[in-house]
Amino acid sequence: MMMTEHAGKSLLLSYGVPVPHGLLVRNAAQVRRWGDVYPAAIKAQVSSGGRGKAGGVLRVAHPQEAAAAAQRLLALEFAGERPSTLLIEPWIEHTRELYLALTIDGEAGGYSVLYAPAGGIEVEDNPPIRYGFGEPADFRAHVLRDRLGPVEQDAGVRERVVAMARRLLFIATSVDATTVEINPLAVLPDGKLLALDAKVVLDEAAAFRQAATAAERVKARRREPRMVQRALAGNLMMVALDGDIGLISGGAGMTMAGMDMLAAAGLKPACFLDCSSNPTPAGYQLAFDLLDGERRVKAILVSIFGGGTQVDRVAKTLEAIMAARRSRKPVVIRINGTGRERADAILRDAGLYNQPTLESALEAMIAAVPPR
Amino acid sequence: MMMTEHAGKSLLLSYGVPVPHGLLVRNAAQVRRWGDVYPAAIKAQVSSGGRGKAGGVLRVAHPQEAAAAAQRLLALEFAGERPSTLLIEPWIEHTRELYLALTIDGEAGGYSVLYAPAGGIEVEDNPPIRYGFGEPADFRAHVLRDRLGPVEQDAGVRERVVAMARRLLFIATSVDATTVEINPLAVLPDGKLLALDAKVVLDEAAAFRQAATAAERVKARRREPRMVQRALAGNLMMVALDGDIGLISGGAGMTMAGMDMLAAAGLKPACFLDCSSNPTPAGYQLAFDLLDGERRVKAILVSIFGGGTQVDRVAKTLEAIMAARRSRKPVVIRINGTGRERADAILRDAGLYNQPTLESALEAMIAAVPPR
Amino acid sequence: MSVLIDASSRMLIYGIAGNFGRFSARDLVASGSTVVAGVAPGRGEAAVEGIPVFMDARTACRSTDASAAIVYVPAPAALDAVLEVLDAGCKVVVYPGDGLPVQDAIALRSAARRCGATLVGPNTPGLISPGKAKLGFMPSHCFIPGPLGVVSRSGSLSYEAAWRLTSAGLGQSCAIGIGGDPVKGLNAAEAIELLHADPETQVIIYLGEIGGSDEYALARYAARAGAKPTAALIVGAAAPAGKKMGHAAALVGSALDSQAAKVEALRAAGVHVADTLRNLVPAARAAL
Amino acid sequence: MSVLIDASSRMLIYGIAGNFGRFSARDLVASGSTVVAGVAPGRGEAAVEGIPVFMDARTACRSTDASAAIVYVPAPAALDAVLEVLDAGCKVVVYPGDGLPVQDAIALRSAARRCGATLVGPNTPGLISPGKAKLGFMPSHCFIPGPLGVVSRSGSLSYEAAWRLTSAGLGQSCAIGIGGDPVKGLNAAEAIELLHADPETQVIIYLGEIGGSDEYALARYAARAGAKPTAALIVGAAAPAGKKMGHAAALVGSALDSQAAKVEALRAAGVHVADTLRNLVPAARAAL
Repeated sequence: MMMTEHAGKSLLLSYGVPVPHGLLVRNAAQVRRWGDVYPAAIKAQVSSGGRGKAGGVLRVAHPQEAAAAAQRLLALEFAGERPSTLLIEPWIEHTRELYLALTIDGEAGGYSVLYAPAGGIEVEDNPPIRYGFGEPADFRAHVLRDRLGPVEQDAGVRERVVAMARRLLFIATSVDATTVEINPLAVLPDGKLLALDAKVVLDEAAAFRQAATAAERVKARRREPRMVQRALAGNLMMVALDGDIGLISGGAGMTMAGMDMLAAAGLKPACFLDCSSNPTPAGYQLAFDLLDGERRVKAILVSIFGGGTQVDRVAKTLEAIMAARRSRKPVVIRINGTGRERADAILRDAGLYNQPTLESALEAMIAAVPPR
Repeated sequence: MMMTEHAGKSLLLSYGVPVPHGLLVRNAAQVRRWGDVYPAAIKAQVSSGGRGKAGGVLRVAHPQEAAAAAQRLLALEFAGERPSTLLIEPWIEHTRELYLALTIDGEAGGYSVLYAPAGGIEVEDNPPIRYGFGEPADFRAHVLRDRLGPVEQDAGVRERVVAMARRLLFIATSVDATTVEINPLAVLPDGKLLALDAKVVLDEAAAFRQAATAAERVKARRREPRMVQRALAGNLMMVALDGDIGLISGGAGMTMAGMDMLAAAGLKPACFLDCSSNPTPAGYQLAFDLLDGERRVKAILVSIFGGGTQVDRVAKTLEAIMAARRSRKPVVIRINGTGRERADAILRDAGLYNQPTLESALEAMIAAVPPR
Repeated sequence: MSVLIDASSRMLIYGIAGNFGRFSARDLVASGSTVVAGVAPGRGEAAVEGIPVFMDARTACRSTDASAAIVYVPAPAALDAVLEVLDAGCKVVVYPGDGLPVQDAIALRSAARRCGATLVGPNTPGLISPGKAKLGFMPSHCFIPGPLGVVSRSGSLSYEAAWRLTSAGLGQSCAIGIGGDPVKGLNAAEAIELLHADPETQVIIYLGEIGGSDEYALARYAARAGAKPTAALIVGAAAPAGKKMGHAAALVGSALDSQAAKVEALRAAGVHVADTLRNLVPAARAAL
Repeated sequence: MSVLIDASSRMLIYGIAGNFGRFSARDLVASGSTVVAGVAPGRGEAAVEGIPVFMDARTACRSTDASAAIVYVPAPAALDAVLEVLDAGCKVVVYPGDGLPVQDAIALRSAARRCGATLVGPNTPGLISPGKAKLGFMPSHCFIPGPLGVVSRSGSLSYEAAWRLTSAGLGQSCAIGIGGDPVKGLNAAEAIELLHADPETQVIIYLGEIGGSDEYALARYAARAGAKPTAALIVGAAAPAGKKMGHAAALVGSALDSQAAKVEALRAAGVHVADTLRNLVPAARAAL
């Protein structure tokens, strides 16, 4: 869950990392409060990457230009998100732009430092060097310094980057962040470092001990489509897609496999909907309600292979849901796993058919809703 | 550096520890904003302990009583500090009061958990049990559970306390706190825990990476006497005392030893003033300025035994200060340590006398300012 | 010993008194695993499903010689519970829970290594050596003994895959759910090495997905001299970029995260790759 | 070997290129210590005061066989610098700086133990074995060889105390500044054990103060069978309660923190206690 630049910078600052002194505004009129420090940078505040390339950062030379820029930025969309705030900052003189990040690295089994001597958008051409050290106690400034040696000639910059990396690690563990990236990290004329941008990704799983993360999660959910908001509120994992086949599944891998099978059969999934985090009658009922209520969904495929989720219970739940259901959208069921034989019997007795394989389920679906 | 209860509770809450929903007010009139949840607790917000015993917490049954209590509390002093805010909270029904703290423990070489099954003020009669585990990675919930066994019979409470202790450790490392104490920690009728009070002590040394600590330090300094504020601003360690002999010293132990020697000789130190953190001409000049400017100071004893502080440099500084000084308060000098022979010569040439021992310096002081 | 567990493994269920713990106890006993102890701190029960229940893992292990554990506690309690079973001497520990903060996963991975133990998880159904032992909750009927060593990032997908393989007569030496989180107690590279060293495993079947870099560990393995034959299924072709697909690590952030890139890298390394479930059995047969 | 260092100790100064590092290099060389290397990351100097300077501790130790280090870096850099000299193989490390976050002190204490090394500090002038070696910046002229082992929480106070003892003809086997912080690399109990084990130490002199519990470690030692004779000076009688006296740990928070309580406990344990500097030499004589 990515924080906006301004939230990320505030966080960095609260741990002693220098950032420019900026002002957050909500509309073009508020730009006047910025006073008269020009040239200035005016930047769209959004929760996804790639903003710079998408024209989300503008340099303005005077108040009129700033107001116009603000109006322009507030009208843009970035990965589907309209910015609700803008950050204005002095345009800072600097001698170099570096790239520095602290992130999670599966191969290192923990944390990694990424560094590139040429930051900004140039970092895409010259990938950063990586120092994966695993657990925080295993971070070694001197090892990072050695790694920096071949790519960073300026010993003074090296020392400051090493100290900054240590700080980013402290921040990541304190706030449960999975990424703390500064790009660009400016070298000022006096040699000091200043974070010109900040990309902080919070670990949603830590919301139970990080109220700030819980609050960010609430904000992030509000940005989702209404259907997804309702799914998440009911503890179902949902990602909205633009197809017309509602997929009710369990487990991330099985849900993706179902999506892929639909796509390969020429059908288009309307969603990624993983009910394994709430495999209860209420959870499945919500799943049906959402898909039955969504106009573009033409049919529903229930595809569940349960281990801990006992599918005889799922069958009973489906029996009850189907009995009370008013929607006429076709439903194809294919469940397997723990309790499968009892599940077959339950569905059979309820007049429902449990497809033996995903392939047969897809055939039934194609029969019900032929692909265009 | 102790946070006020309200600041401490806000911190706990931001890490997911439940606290009562309270309101901070600055005067009796603002009590009205509390609405109508009575009975309520109204509590003086101060940065030192012992508030409860000093009558800083009152139970109020209705708005009039609350306003009167607010007026009374705002007029009180707690360890010399007048509260500038009060915290109003609902008076919470609970079945038990526990004591739980995470603190630094020199003997354990790290952190310690303290627990007592009877919290509140009763904890003073039945000292808490201690689980000292050292570094955070060595915290073991199961060891703490074992330690709790003999004193806490309720297994459900035990499990919740163990989980809470883990959380307090997380908080302590994330914010660089040296103590996170909850007393009382209430057990609610449903078995859940609620922090009815919070004493969080921040590690001042971590201000470089904790902006909140740096801000608290600024606030704490503002509560100091003007002379101490100036000393701290000049990077001198000072504690104001009520005597009349200004003591300019270096090193905590040597400064305390000088205070003790003064006291044993019937003289009263006006301060603890340790210049070792800024043993520069500017530092010593500030020390003289402060003591020369403080009316109750009648004479100054310079007592320095330098190791890293080269005393020949100190001697040169004293020469310059004494030459320019206008105050007529007697000054007795006794410096020793690295560069002592050159220091002797410098002082001699400047017409100043370097006392050979602290004892002879005290005799000279008694001659100049006889004890009453 | 098969991989990590076998018929001689003495197992402990931490959190046996909860609903899922009870279900799992029944299921494990029914699967033939030797469950010798349960742990339920703060509960008063003496036994669950005939399995003796202890107040802490150390007493449980001392009393029963348990040396493998599965831990059913919610994520906020996982760090402490897994440290407890590690301290008690368990050398194979499964933590199936999802929603574990990455920071805690990192701490547990390191703690397990310091103890000379193997942590499987988080976010995994556990592992099974068909016909010998199971330490997890995958549906046993999907698995039969055989020559395929299975590594999977996803629980449910591994059941479906195993059921297809089993239905086709292709049995498994072992199936390890390494889990869908970015930091794993046992990662893909390590799981593959275990299967490589296992004499009963002739072919390695890898079930992967978008995001993360575990699949590249398989590619590196497959390309090296002396590697066992490999087959793989990589799901997530239909997933849009920039969206997390359930698993914490299943997100296409960069080009290397995509299903297409992974399939290409694996094929280049000589892995028999299925792009959907439909092709899994043929790919496995090709590798055999 | 005397205590921790002796004439054969090969020393490294980390942070040698700063003002204090240069001063200390001169002072250590003048005191007769064998300083074989300096470290100054990010600096270009080849030598300081004739001592070869390296870019990192590992190279310095490999090139010079240094095994004892004193580290002059500000507190925010201390954690990394001390870890570096520990990793480089130094077995005695002094960190004199003050203002180190307690959390970092805890990490360093643990790291040193894992490396089988001894960390002295933070907030200490170091240690000296008069006539043999010094790893610190206490004024050498205050110390002469002799039978007293000195442990001190305060630097300046230890100079004054040593100067008095030396002036009275009472030499020292060793003087260890354990520092004034609550968490120490080497705490009072551990320093006392080192002196107890040192054949050249006949009497242990302890210089303590208000706050913390180190003094009670001395009381426990003095009360045990076979303890060497002990004398102590405890300062802070004139300090008010509730105020931090310079040192992070020098604060009277509870009754046990006070000078009076400590003096009483020490006397009860048989320690010869001086309540001011004036009585130090007589107390030391009484213990001899």
